[in-house]
Amino acid sequence: MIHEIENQYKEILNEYMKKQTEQNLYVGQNFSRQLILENISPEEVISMHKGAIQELYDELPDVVWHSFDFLIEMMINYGLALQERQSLLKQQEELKVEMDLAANVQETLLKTKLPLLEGLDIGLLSIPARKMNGDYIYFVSEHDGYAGVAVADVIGKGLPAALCMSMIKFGMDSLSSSQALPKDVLSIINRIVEKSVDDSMFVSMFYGNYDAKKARLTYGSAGHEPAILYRAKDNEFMELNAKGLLLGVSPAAVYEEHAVDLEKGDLVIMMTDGVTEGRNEEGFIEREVIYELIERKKEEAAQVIVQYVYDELERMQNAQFQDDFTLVIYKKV
Amino acid sequence: MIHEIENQYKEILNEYMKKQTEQNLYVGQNFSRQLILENISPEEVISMHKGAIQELYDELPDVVWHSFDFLIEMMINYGLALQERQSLLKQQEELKVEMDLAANVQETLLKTKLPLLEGLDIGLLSIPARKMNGDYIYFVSEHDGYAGVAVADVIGKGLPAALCMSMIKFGMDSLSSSQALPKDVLSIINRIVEKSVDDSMFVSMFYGNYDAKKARLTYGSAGHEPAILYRAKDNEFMELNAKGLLLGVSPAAVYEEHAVDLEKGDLVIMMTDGVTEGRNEEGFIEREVIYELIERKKEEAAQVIVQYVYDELERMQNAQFQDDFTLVIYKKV
Amino acid sequence: MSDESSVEILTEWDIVAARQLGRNVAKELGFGTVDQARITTAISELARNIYLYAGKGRIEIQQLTENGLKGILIIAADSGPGISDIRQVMEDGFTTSGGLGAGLPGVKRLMDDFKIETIVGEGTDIRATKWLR
Amino acid sequence: MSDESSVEILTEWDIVAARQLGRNVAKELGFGTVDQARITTAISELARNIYLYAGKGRIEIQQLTENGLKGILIIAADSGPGISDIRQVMEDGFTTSGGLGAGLPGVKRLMDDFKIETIVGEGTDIRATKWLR
Ligand SMILES: [Mn+2]
Ligand SMILES: [Mn+2]
Ligand SMILES: [Mn+2]
Ligand SMILES: [Mn+2]
Repeated sequence: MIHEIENQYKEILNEYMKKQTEQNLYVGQNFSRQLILENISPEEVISMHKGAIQELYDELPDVVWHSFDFLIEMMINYGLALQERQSLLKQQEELKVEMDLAANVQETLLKTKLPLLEGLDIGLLSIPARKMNGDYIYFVSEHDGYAGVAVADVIGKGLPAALCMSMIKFGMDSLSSSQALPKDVLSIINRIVEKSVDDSMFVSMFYGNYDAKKARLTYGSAGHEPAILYRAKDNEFMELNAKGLLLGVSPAAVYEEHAVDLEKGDLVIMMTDGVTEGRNEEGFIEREVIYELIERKKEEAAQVIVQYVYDELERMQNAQFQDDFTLVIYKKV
Repeated sequence: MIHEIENQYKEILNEYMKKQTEQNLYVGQNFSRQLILENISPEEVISMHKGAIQELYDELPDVVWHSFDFLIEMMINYGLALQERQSLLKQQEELKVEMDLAANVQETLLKTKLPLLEGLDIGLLSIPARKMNGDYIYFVSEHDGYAGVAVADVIGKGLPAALCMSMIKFGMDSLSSSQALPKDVLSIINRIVEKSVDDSMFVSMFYGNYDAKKARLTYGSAGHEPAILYRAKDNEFMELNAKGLLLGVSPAAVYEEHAVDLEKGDLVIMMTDGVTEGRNEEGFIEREVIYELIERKKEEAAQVIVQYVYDELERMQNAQFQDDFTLVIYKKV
Repeated sequence: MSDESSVEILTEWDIVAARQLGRNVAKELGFGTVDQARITTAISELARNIYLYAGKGRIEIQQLTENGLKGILIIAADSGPGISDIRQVMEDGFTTSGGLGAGLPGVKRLMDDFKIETIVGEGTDIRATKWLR
Repeated sequence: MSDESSVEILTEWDIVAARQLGRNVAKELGFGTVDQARITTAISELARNIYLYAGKGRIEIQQLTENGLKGILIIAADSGPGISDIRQVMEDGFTTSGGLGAGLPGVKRLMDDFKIETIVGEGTDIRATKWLR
């Protein structure tokens, strides 16, 4: 095998020595790729080269051969660095498989069921910027005319965020009442996060509870991106602000609670900062741009609006989202 | 900078050309390390080499210079592969930081509190084979004279296992009764795992409930490594077997339940297969070896026994544990 | 100021022609042997990509002068299928381990600037620049 | 059958002496230029480790004959501080990125067999073999 490669090398080199054409260099370079694939190290290339030149020009003075010997010695460490690359590539490959599996487990673990409520059309989309999603949507519903929704963003990405999220999920599970008030939900989850996670990890969360009979949304926020209310009647957008510290900062944090009554055609747009903090080549994408996108599709079903906003923002950012993207729209119908 | 390196190269090469000593090669090879650190690619080395030889021996025939040009072309792809190594090393470094953080979160998330019970001395140790632990110990206790302990092993390692474990933890949390019976605990956790995790992930679990007043351990097992009972009176070891499928295989799985009454000096040794399936150069380490280790220290505190078994097994395996190692000892005192 | 010339890529021989053109321009601009070889390798990769994945296209070589700096610009343009997952083709190990050569991350490393525009179903336009230091 | 010779490592010059000894034996056994250079590099690394971390120690070179195969065995022994985390020193990138050279993973790659025994506070014994093919 090595012998065959040596012969091929000699032939290709010989052609080049006869005529220094681009064609012969092209052939040589393509051959060097094969050598790399066959794990031929650079010191072996120099050694083959020396051998081939020796056969072709054995009359050359000794200095030439010494010079090649020196080069071989110089290349040994380069060869080692290349072998390290091989093993790093293998490690990277294994890790990719593990990450895929973990993303899969995360998805199954964190899945949530869309509530079905009289007079409410829900659209949602959550797209991770990398393998693991650091945003999270969770619905609490019991077919009793109420539905809670949590939209959360873990500060931090990847595995640590994923682990933290599974904690929030089980925390929400343990609440298990769709009528729980936002300020209470946020307080309870705040204490769980504060207790279980180290000081470097924080979570922002919006919690909204919708009462279908009254068409009223009660909401609170733990340092989360404000939700947006679109009033169909006035064709106006306004922010739904509510004060409250990020989850995990202080066990004594208290959370404000407000309520809005929805009318036909009104939209409540809940999201994470991955939606509002997109950037294109000119800088941040303005909030107004998002209002405009929503307005264009306001007559459509909630899921159509959500998908349209995502597609347009993706186009504006050349498909390069820097942060996880999560958007939930409640539409009063 | 490059100019300086070229001069140094020429000097070192010149010394070697004058006298082909080991000393001069040693100097050259040490220099090649510096070149790699300075990100000098192999094609640049050949080019420097050619330049230096040209200055030293400008009378050499053209074939020599052509031959170096060919080598430069051959080395371009090698240089690229080396640059790839640099970026892979950087990625690996970043990932390590993320893994450390995740392991940290996992630890905080999954921490459990040792129960304090009349007449019971508890020792425990859980050492992951890699960054993230796929074994899990969880105690359920309420200071009411009962204490539950779960010893679990997720089939699979790394992140997916870590995520799965956080699910078990919150499942156990939701039970929240230290008097729950093993067969019920296993059934409930089995349904959670079966529902939430995809088909490729299984968990083995031993669950034991200790009633301090009766000094009775009630236990069940979901395909887990059998616990061992050491009877002080008879100086004998016996396995505590209980039938039951791995968690996550079938939602309808049922679990056996047995009980033993402990007497003074008795030990219950609960563990994962990482303890029993260690290997040394001669093959698997026999179960009897572990019995012997325990017997030697049976008079000591539970934590001392656990640490001794770990230290000895680590020594036998040259510190190369293939699997996560988890050992819990209940000692009736 | 820019000076331009180009090669249509239809057969493997055209890859060699594009390389030759690039090497000539690089030499003329005053690039050293190693940089000449790197520029040529980048052209080779881009031309090969056109030949293998788009079937046909064009390699254009321009001489650049900007703020007193001289440079070489390679443009590789085709109306092929385009690239649907840019992130993936720019990933290390994705192409090299498959044995396809240096790939686009390689081209990026060989040159100073690298820009890619691609639309699925319409084609790809890659611009890579190297400055003379 | 084994033939043996050794070099005490106390100063940096002894590293060169160990290299020379190894290269002579390798050449004598019939190893080619590249393998000679690899064996010498492995010796160099091991001797440097002794010089840098243990202060003093010994490099021993043995000729091996086993099942008709010839080989070279390098033994590097010291009574230095030992290595507390073998996993870490055998990790890629751990030593190279720190600029300490090929490190132990490098030695392992340069040779065919590699064994390490170390006890913290007592010392380290490394044995590396390369067979002539
Ligand atoms: Mn986030
Ligand atoms: Mn975010
Ligand atoms: Mn496991
Ligand atoms: Mn195990």
